[in-house]
Amino acid sequence: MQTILSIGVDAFAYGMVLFVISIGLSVTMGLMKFANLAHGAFAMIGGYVASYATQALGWHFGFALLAAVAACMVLAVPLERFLYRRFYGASELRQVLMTIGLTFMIIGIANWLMGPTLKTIALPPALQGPVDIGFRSVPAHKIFAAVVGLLVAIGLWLLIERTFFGVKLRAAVDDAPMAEALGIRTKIVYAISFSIAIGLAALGGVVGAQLLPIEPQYALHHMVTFLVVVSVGGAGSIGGALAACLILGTVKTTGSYLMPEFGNFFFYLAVIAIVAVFPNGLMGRAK
Amino acid sequence: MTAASLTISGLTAGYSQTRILEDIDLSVPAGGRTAVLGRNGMGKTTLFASIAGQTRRHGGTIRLDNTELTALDGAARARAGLGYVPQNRAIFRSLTVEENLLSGLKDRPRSAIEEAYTLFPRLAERRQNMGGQLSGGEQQMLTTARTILGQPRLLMLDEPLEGLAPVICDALMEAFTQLAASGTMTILLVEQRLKAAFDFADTIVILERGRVAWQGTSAALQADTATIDRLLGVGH
Amino acid sequence: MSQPRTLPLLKRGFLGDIISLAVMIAIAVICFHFMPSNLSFFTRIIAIMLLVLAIDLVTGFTGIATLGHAALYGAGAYAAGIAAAKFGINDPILMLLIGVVAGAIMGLISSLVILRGHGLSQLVLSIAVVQLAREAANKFSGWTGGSDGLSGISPAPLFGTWRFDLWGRTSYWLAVVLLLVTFFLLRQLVRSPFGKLCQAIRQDPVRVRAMGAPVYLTQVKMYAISGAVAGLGGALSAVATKVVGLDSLSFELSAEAVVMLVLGGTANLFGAMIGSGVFMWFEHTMATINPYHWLTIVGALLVVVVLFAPRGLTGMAETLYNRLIGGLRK
Amino acid sequence: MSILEVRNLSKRFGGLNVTNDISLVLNPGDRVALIGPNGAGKTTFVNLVTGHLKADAGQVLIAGQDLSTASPTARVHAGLVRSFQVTRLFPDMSPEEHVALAILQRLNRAERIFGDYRAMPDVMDEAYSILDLLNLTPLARTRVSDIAYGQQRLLEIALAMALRPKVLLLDEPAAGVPSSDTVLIEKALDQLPPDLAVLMIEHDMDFVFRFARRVVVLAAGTLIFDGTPQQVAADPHVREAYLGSYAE
Amino acid sequence: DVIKVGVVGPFSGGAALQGRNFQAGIEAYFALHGKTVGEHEIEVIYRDLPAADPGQSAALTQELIVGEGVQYLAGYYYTPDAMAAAPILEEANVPMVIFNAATSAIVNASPLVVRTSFTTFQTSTPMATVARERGISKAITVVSDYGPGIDAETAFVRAFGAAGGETVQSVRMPMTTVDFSPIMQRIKDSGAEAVFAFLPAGPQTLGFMTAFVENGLKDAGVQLLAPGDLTQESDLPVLGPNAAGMLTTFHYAVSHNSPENIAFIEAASNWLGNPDELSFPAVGAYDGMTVIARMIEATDGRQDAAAAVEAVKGMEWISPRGPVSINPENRHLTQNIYLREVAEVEGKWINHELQVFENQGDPGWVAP
Ligand SMILES: Nc1ncnc2c1ncn2[C@@H]1O[C@H](COP(=O)(O)OP(=O)(O)OP(=O)(O)O)[C@@H](O)[C@H]1O
Ligand SMILES: Nc1ncnc2c1ncn2[C@@H]1O[C@H](COP(=O)(O)OP(=O)(O)OP(=O)(O)O)[C@@H](O)[C@H]1O
Ligand SMILES: [Mg+2]
Ligand SMILES: [Mg+2]
Repeated sequence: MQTILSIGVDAFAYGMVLFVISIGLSVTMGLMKFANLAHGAFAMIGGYVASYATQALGWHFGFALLAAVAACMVLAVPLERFLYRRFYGASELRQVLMTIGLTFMIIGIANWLMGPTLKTIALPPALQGPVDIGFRSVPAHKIFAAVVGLLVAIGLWLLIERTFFGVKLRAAVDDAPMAEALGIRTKIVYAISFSIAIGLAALGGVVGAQLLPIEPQYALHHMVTFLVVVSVGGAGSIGGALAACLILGTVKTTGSYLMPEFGNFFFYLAVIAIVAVFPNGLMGRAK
Repeated sequence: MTAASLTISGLTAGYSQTRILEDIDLSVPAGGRTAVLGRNGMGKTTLFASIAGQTRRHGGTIRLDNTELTALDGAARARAGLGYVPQNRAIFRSLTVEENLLSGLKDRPRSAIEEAYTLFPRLAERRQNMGGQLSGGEQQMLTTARTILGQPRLLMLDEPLEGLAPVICDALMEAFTQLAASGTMTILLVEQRLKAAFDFADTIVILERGRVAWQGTSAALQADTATIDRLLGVGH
Repeated sequence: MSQPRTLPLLKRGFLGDIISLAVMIAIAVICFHFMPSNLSFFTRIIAIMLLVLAIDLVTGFTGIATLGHAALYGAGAYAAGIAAAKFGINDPILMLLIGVVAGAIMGLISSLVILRGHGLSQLVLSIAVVQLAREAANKFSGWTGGSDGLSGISPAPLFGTWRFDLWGRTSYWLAVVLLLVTFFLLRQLVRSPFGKLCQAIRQDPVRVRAMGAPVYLTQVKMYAISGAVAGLGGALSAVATKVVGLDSLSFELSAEAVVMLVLGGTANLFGAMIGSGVFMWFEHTMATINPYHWLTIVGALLVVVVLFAPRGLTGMAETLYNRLIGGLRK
Repeated sequence: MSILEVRNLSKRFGGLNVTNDISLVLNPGDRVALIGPNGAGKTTFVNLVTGHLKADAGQVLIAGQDLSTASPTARVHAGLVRSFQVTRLFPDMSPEEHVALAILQRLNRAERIFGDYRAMPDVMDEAYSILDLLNLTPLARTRVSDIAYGQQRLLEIALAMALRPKVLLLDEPAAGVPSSDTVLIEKALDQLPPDLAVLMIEHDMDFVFRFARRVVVLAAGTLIFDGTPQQVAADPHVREAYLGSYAE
Repeated sequence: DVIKVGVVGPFSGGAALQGRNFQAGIEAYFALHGKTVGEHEIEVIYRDLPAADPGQSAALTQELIVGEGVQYLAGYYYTPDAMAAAPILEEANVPMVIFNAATSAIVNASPLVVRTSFTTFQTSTPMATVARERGISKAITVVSDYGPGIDAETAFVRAFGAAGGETVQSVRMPMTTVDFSPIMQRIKDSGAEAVFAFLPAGPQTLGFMTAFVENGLKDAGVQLLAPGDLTQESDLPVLGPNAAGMLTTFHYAVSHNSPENIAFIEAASNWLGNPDELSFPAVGAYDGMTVIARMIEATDGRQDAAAAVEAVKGMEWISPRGPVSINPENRHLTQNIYLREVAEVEGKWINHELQVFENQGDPGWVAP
């Protein structure tokens, strides 16, 4: 019993970290219909910024986190303007090619600027210690990640489903020329959404850095995981992504505990089973 | 809101390298009701799309009252007073009916969408349905309602009756006539059913291979069966 | 109407095929003479080319998205390798055949999984398939050598005459011939009714169904054919390299092959070949010039190509050609 | 014997009763128009008959054979062919390829992996006879994405013709085609074999009254009328709910 | 004349740091001993092989031999890459000196293979003795599920059993594991007094050691044991605090105190720029160059692979890691294995040597 509870806690924490990192991708892929494989690269940039800010400049974690998100959002503006914008509505394969190319470049540059070694982000004392939750203790940074994840989920859901901006965004994605013809400034809507998605990537990169350490290959290493989470949840669905992260987190954690030697088997079998039953993902919008 | 006049001169436009429209001159006075006719593939849709800013322009100018449109992007043109109901309907399939209507409001308050429901009660019944689930006729209603909600000063309707039941067609043409008569909108209409076009329009423009082949009053055209046969009849 | 409705053989693209084959042979001869030290590398390019052609069949022509095609390539490679290393089947032609069959079977199996999804979920299913295949190969290390790779493959001389030597001449010519034959057969395949049907399915499967044509079965069949081609590529690499590693079953290889395809241009057999040739050659050259930072340059190349050649290198060539012809006409 | 028999077909979308216990019989040679207000459920009905949607209840029989659970493909093989309300064509392919593929499929040769239809005289001749009929020959080798919408509609009909159906379901075949050019469609329909049964959804009443020998009216998912065109035009309910000024 | 040496290694990609260390070792050798042997000048040609990819390895190797005309092959970080190059050595008349790849069986692939690194068996086996000496009788093994991991597990379990210890469980984790909490839970539940772990050097080790501490295993007094791959010096700045007190056995520590090592480190760091990037592959490369120089000397620049290899069988010298010799039987290095503890010395995290196991051969090697 103790063990089951314990696994449950680990699964929840792991799932929430996954969620924070991949939700931005769910937004780009589901809402903006952009297969942005460079998502991990932006998460990595966020991680580097935060690492540099805490280690070299000695900033407080909170400021470093904000700086990382802000830096990535600012970086997103020219990238969107000069690169991504040309690929809205292009075939998925072209988007994949472009973003893989971009990922390669970012990896190369990271390797050159920051070196091939691991980087860590210094946590404030409050997030360092364990927190006692009754029957066991959990590292505070995991609780922090979970809380951030929930807040992001709620905030995004409100933004997309309940605001005028959300309607404009979804309209622009569905049929950009028509949205323009209705007076929606699609370019601005897109730029803002893209920037938000990249900001979320950076947030995920920093918050999740304790599990997914920052190094140049980060951008490629975790690409598959992000893709899997997004599609199992249903691209563009926040609830779906959350559910997918928790389910897959549980499968992986339980597998790691019970039969680690088959860990990935169960993980991918679960993916196949879920997608076979829900071809649009757990809560995907039907096409 | 008052109706706006449209002046096109020397417009040449098309898709990427191909030119579909050649040297179009056209002017529609404020409050006018103009029908654009022509056989399939003659460039009617392309003309509207060019005014809306969705094609590649090779030359010429388009003015709405005194605003030069050619320098503006689609959204800015819409904000300058252009409304476009495209032939393919362009419903936002993954948005609900209500959200589709919201998207057309420009900066009007949310409550304005009730106007659309008054015009098409059928839409009110389906307000929570996804756009993609609607029947053909319902989609046609939705696209028209959505554009009208933005209170355009120049409304371009590309075959707005397609797929609508005769009763609805009657009601809709009635509504268009009223909008034009009230002086709030200039209307440009593409319609395949000559009778509907003749009944509605005061001026008629006929396109033939991307050029204006005939232009005149509706009455003059109705009297000129030879032209009707030549430009609109079965051409072989 | 009395005008003849059917087209003569040459106008149906046959002439084009003959010319392309001639050009390919010419290129092969030139490479052989002027870059003899790179024969192994060319052989490797051709093996990957076969994989990219296989992906083109399902993705470019039939519209099934996949990031897991290495499963088929790897199946071919391991089947040929295991036949040689564990069962002593050393005849290279036999090894290739075994690879083809294994690839086709793997294609059949993975299509059953992959066709359950659409779009993004299809991609992810394909990733799951290749990851599972890789896990399995890692687990059954008694058969596959696991992460250390399957070694101990020593193919007998080709037709009892040509040894697979240090210079890699035998493997090179074997690869060239395999590529030519495969290319020619695939050209016929994509022009056949079946090929057209696949292209129709890519564009609108619902419409195809409404025409009464089978969609699912056609896709499965195409997947099996594609598997045979990919399996051939894998088996070729096993024969030429004499070692099979887990990389031949990896997501990375699958993704890289898709990148090559898009680079060259999809739904176009030339695109598949040009894409893989150019990408691998460029990567190789860059890596030789600067082993540390070539990735940045390769990434930049990809971005530039997608920016300025939306339909890939072959699309760009086509546009240039049309401009040229158009210009001459004027 | 009836060629198409629909028995008590029903379908609900959530709370909406789109198809309400509809029964309908088509005999060889029938020319039936299906009319009704927007959203009455006409397209849904066609989708149920062709198997593109799964019915909640009811049966569909083609030539006496129960195909209620059969796939759309199987129904096509049994002779049931449809066109789409919004054209669905293959944008990268030419009209020639479209029609040839349909013919090949009918001849069970669509899955051959060798041979080129352009070398098959029977296929090419038939394809061009259909394209000629619809005046599509000049566009035979143009990509469909480059031809105008009206002509795409004609190609939809060409495709249906190439399949030589027993029952043809046409969903608004003339929508977006100028009244002058609907003549072409009518001409094409006239060329169809006399024993073919045609069910057509159409809102263009001129066309309906020229074409149909029988009219069926659907409203809110229920069949409310089945009779001759004259009877329909005279029916006060139909006039009020649907025809409007047209009846005058 | 110029004698060309072709070096294949990971200069980009996930193991780029190790490739850099290959080059650092080679440059250090040149800095200390010059680029010439007699009248023969050594020229090194690098080829990048970022991941285990035998096909590419075979192509690069062939190109080096045929195109560049190299007389010696060297480098090879991953086992399959070395395996793919081995079959052509005899025909090419080229010896191969392996700088890293650590599977015991590689030396059997060709008589022309010489290895100057280590095998996982070699570095893992002494850990069993260490564990027993510290009174540990129940241990659990936790390894990454791939060749070297399985080698490490087998080596430890075998030696630990022979020394009278009991391995209560053997856990193999997928290579892609990022969350190690469930594994730690399992270790906890197993009741073992010590964990013997193996993960490839790199990003995963950080997560593993963090989880070890965060899940309270360190506080519970469970001893963490591992081969030195887990605590390579280039990772120590970030691993440091969590890894403190961890025991590893390995053939080389940057902190090894000998004049040879001090000279070596200075030369290698010079080239690297950042001394923190120095790691064990550098010493494999450095010694590899020592061996190649001896081969060139013995053959006087002639291309005679068999003679070159023959000449270094039984060769003995003092490496930066300590005294080493080449076992004539399997052409693998016989060397000291050190027990080290992760400790902070003068503000820097190091592998502090505690104990020496002298002249260790490769217990994993089986004669063909
Ligand atoms: N996206 C496009 N790209 C290239 N050519 C196009 C495109 N859309 C239309 N065309 C071509 O432009 C010409 C004019 O088409 P357009 O749609 O404007 O005609 P139309 O008069 O509206 O016809 P219809 O009555 O069928 O709607 C046609 O020859 C058509 O083939
Ligand atoms: N998937 C669906 N989910 C929910 N409602 C649907 C769905 N598909 C259709 N409907 C609704 O069912 C009703 C009938 O649609 P159908 O398309 O059959 O109408 P129709 O008679 O063909 O109308 P039209 O003449 O306008 O084409 C419509 O109100 C439509 O909104
Ligand atoms: Mg039009
Ligand atoms: Mg309908």
